[in-house]
Amino acid sequence: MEKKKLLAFFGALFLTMAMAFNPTSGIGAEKYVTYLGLEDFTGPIAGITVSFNEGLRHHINYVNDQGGVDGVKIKPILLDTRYDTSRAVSAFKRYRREHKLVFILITSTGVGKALYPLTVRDKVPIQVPGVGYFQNLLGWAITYAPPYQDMFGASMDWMVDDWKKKGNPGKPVVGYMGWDNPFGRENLLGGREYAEKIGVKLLKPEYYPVGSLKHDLWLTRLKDYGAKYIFVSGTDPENSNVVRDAYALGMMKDVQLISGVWGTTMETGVAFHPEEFEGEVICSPGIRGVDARAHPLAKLWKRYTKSKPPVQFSYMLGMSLGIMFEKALKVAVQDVGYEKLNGEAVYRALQKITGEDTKGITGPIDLSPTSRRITRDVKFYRVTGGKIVPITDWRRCPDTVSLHKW
Amino acid sequence: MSTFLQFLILGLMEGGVYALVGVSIVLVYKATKTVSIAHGQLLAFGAFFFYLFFGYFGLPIIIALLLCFLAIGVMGFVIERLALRPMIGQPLFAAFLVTFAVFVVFDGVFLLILKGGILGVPKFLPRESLLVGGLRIPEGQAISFVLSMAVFGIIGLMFRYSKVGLGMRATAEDHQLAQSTGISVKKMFSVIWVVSSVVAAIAGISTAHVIDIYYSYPLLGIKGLIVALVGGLESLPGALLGGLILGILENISAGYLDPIVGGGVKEVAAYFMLLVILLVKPYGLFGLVRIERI
Amino acid sequence: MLSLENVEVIYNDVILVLKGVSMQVPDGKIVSLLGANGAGKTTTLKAISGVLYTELGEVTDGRIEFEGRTIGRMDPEDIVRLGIVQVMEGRKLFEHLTVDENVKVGAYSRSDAAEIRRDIERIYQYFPALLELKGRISGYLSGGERQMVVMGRALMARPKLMLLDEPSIGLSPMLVKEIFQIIKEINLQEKTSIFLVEQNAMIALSLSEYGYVMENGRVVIDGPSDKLKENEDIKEFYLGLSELGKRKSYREVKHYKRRKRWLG
Amino acid sequence: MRPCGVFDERYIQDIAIVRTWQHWLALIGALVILYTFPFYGSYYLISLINLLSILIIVILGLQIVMGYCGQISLGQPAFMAVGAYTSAILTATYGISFWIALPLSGLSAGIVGMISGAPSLRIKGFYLAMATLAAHFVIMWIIMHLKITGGIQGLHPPPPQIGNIVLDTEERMYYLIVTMMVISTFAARNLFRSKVGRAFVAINDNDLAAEVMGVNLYYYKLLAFFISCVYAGLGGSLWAHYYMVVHPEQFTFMHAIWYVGMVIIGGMGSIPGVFFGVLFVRLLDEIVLFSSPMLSSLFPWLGPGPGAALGLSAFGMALLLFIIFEPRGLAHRWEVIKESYRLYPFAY
Amino acid sequence: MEENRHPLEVRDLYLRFGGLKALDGVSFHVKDGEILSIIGPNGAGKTCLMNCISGFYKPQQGEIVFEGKQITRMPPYKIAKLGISRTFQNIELYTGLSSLDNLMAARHIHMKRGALSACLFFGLTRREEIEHRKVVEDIIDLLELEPIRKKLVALLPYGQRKRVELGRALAAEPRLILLDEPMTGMNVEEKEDMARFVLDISELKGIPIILVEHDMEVVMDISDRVMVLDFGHKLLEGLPQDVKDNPEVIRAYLGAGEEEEE
Repeated sequence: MEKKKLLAFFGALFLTMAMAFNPTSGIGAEKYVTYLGLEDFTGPIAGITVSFNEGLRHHINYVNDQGGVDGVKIKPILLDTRYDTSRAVSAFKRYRREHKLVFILITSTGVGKALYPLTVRDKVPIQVPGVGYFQNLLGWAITYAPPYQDMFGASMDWMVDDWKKKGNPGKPVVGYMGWDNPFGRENLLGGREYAEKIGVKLLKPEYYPVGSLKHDLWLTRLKDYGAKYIFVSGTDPENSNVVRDAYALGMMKDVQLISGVWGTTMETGVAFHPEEFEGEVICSPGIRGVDARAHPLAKLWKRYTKSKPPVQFSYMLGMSLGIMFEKALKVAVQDVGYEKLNGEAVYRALQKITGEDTKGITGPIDLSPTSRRITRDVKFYRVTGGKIVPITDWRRCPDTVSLHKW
Repeated sequence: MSTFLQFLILGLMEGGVYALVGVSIVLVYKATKTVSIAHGQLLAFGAFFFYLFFGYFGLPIIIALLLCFLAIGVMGFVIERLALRPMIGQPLFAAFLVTFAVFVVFDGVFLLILKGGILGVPKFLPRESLLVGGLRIPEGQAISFVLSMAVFGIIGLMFRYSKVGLGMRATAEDHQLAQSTGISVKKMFSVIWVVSSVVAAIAGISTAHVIDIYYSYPLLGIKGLIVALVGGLESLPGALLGGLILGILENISAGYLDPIVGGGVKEVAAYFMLLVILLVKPYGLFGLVRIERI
Repeated sequence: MLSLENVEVIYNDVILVLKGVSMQVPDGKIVSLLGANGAGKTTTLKAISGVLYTELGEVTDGRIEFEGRTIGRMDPEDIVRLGIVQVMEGRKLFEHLTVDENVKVGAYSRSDAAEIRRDIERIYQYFPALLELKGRISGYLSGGERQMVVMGRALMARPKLMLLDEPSIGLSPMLVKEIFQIIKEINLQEKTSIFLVEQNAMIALSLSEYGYVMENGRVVIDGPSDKLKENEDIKEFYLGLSELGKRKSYREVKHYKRRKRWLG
Repeated sequence: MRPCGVFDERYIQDIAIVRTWQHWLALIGALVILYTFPFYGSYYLISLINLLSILIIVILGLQIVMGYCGQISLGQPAFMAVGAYTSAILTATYGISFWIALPLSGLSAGIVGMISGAPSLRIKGFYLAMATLAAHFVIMWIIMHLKITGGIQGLHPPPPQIGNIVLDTEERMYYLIVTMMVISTFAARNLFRSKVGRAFVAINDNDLAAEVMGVNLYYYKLLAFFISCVYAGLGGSLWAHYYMVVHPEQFTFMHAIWYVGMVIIGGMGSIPGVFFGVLFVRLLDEIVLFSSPMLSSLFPWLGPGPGAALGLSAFGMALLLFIIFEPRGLAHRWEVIKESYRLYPFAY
Repeated sequence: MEENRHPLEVRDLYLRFGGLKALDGVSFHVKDGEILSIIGPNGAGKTCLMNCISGFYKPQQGEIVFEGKQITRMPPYKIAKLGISRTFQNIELYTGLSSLDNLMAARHIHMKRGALSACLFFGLTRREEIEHRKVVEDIIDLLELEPIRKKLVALLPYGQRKRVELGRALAAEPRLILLDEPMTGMNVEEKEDMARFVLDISELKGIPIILVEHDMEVVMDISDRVMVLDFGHKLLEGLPQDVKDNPEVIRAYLGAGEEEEE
């Protein structure tokens, strides 16, 4: 019967997939370590993670092509956990006894928090988004940008400077807009205290749902309350949508919009609507826009992405993670040798690479026994004439994490 | 007062889009008794096809629109033909799950197209706002709002007076009975899915005017479901009204309550409204009360 | 005109409902199909009209022919176009449509607008009671009125063959008589053949020229109606007559059928 | 369903679940394997069984309200969250023992669930499904905006303790979770050969008749929601202490749909169906999870995103084919297999 | 008072749906142990009357007294607990349960153990199950349901389902049974069986029965008294033979010529 045939086909499909269960491939019996990425390629932050991941993967490929780090190759296992804790934890448990699992990368805060105790138990360092909680913990987790609140602090510093430069007295009034989720609120844990400390008047924050159609409501309200600067915290393309709404409302002239780290990039807005983004400022922990295009590595990696040049900001940031890992691995291999190489060795090594650079993609590496930030520097960019142009050099972020009571 | 009016206008404009999604879901429900969550994908793909023909190939807007409707119509037809037709005679919730599976399948395809990025449709309606007596009226949205009302009117007339409309209404009541009177229920299902896909695509295109095409498009389908339920699953005017109410309520409640409870009201307002409406009027504002006989 | 040859129907891939059924409906005649509930009468009708597939049923064997064409695997709407209309059991209406719309839907397979309009008027002549109910939502009609709407709707398709599924069920004796009179009239005036499925064997046999009796998915007896009426088994099981030709009282039945009881 | 030639002589035998020595053997064998598994199973498989067991508890609850009582609930993750948060707040914030927090979390989830199930008194079917979905969003929103729940930060409940033994490893948690799973299954199975279970099915099959036959619809519908949510709450509590973190992102709308999918795929109204559904969906999910890098490595030009997207599509496709070709769920297939076993070698 | 002698007393019942008068001042009573049949044309309000007694419809006026208790506006499940059970025109069984479980489900009102004890099962609940199982087995025996005891009712033929439904009504140990068209759609043999069971129940258990039926022969044969309804009015009440010969009844319901044809 036809039905049976289809069922058989279905069973065969299932079996094929079952055989695919084992992703170990590519690297043979050489010396290698495993790098596990538990990321989200399909959810709300896919816009970042995908190119982020590509940058990382390309760098790892590059390192492997060059013969590895002192002969040790890196085997990346990069999984899509679809924003689900149980999937991520399950994946970790499957791979934790994997050959020399020395590093884990995570892109979702919730997953990071769930995994953290397990990774500590297994002594594997784990890289998480810039959540202040982990910096405060000073544990096995390192953040892959300055913590969000630090960057928010740096942005407020920039606002104060800009306010002064324009010849205004006193301190500016700052509005805050963020996603109505943990990520959107993160900036204020510490950011709020820092605003108090430097005397900036921070308006009541506005939160908008993920996937919101229009943002006019919150923008007009902040404007009505007298905000001169509005900090927008969400990931692209939602940030870009906020900016476009601000443009439609005619707000771009009298209010300065500042986008957080995952905000406006060329791909997610500026390339499509140059006139609408004109004048927006972006606080960025890594190079982007014209800088990224001009970066030598961007050209070098063209061969891995046959389609288009890697101008995405997060692509470069992903690469900087690869560079950092390469450096730490190098130190670790030198310290303990390949035989004894494990997560703990990498963890120790990570704390020794303070001050090294990531080929100019980010500021100097800031990992140390008292810091779990990959870097403490940010750079400010402005959208001018359809291009993202730097307006400052690297600026050091204030330590706002320590201001918050965790 | 002027803030209130401003919220009202914003809500109305957003509500127009919601209403269209709602209408497309109601259309399918009326005829096939299937509640579809896949319409979010139809909306997303409608926007994508429009981008493809208008933005990527640079065709004139009218031709691009027609091609887009054609493409989305084919897609709706294929979904009905391959996924939902085998579900005739199965429990309703299984059919809902099928639409959900369709949603997941197309979600993958959609993400494949996006590759984690966005697609920006070039400007086809003005993006600035008009200032009328201190109120901001987004021009492009106002135009698409008027157009969607027109679409709604056409559908309403078709249902009421045309022969196909009569057939659709008959099909909606009882499939077996409709067949025994010579209505091709299968054909009717296909027609309804095509029409409904086009309506969803129109919603998608008017969304693409406001925000670029990105991953969250399909989730507008859930808003559409809420609208359909609030209005009553069988009622077209209900969907229209439900959409407008939802849009207005979201904006007004977020406008006035956000500062009090500390944000995030807009998202939850829809669900609160749904709960309240279901408690007060169990089958929606205009839903049919079943004629029950024991 | 219509002939079934050895038809087999399976539901859900497992349940065999019709086990080789053969019957004929000649042109212009009334043929009745009798049998207890669950014997497969309704399934037979559905197999003819093609709506089986909505219930996961399938004609797996045999042939159904109408005017020389095999209709076993046709879509229901094509079958209607050929001139076979089924009037479903339970007087089902489109409950939320008005009476008028219900009647109009019947002509869905036709496209001659003028003729349709004339036909609608004719229907209201047949059932004058419906004229004043025209604009009513049909869900609120009473049983008899429903039956009229249902028959009117079926007539709108100008059928050559009408399949009637238990038109009398649940109606009072007076209404039953009325309905059957109309059926007879339709048969005479429109020259429509009628295939009648009934529980009420007495009235069905007196109306029809030929009868079939089904049990458990098989035809067990068939023959001209007058002959069937005389058959002893039919008399006992369907007409409730004793061997003497006299009706048995239900109270008496109790005594000869009663088993030994140890309770109570 | 029992094999040929087995006859019951007393009512006790007739209503027993386990009837023949083959059944007993199978049951005891399964339990022995289950309880000795940590001695030879791999770490990953142990953790997988832990996760599956928690899910089974939650889905059993959903089966009670959905499969048996016929009230579709899309709010199960939220009720799970209520249980998880109750347990976490009690243990982490107030330092109450896990053993007290566990039943309390079941209770609190049950009460919240009962309130959320109140619309079921007036609405049915899809309307109710959406009402529970709305309840899900409202509950999750409230959780995220409260102080006591740690808001966006979540909470970190400690692992449970028996005397001096801290249940912080996979193997130790295994016994707790699996035992809970076995007890829950036993209780759910029993529920359905008693008055309450029959009342649930009666409501599902024919609520009018049930009311005329003396079943108080309101009471039993709410009871169904209550019991279902107690299961969800217990599952949530175990979840919280197993992962040692509760966070709003752990309980999302998508989970609600997956859970309902598990019930449908497993088979509505069947306890073994719960096991089949959870295993099938979850294992398919694992396969997709682990095969997506393979897709990326097979087609490197696709990059990670498309690989994952294809995985998603494949998952949707599997689900789709499944519902189309086996709409009555795996339990139905199981019944067919058992039927053929019953008649082996001769049918009577 | 006088009326307290009767198990069921219906006084002056009015029920309207919008403009439609479904019941228009109906009063009657049921005597101990009798079979009272209600007949009437379609739409006469027979089923409405049944629904009022079992509590589905709330009449606008009038009262229904069962064994001295007002049940006019009680919810259906409470009425069931008082001891009224019924069958339905279109069989309303629990299709997902076996025949046995359908009957057991009817024991619901007599069972006392709650959900918690049910989860544990062994001990109290099991003992209770077995007690009630005995009662149910008696009914299975009475109605000859033995062979279909464990079959799902969804798979049963029509006639047997009707019988299971009767069994379910009986399993509740009612003190009044309402039978709504128990013999529609049956052939003579099945009707004979059904009539036999109804008479058995009436004789063995002495339960009063209200029977709504179209089949005049059955009604006339087995009922003790007959009531005729027409458009919500009570037309007549009396012994079967009186009713049959009443010219008004013949006009409204039986129609002229019934005799001729036979």
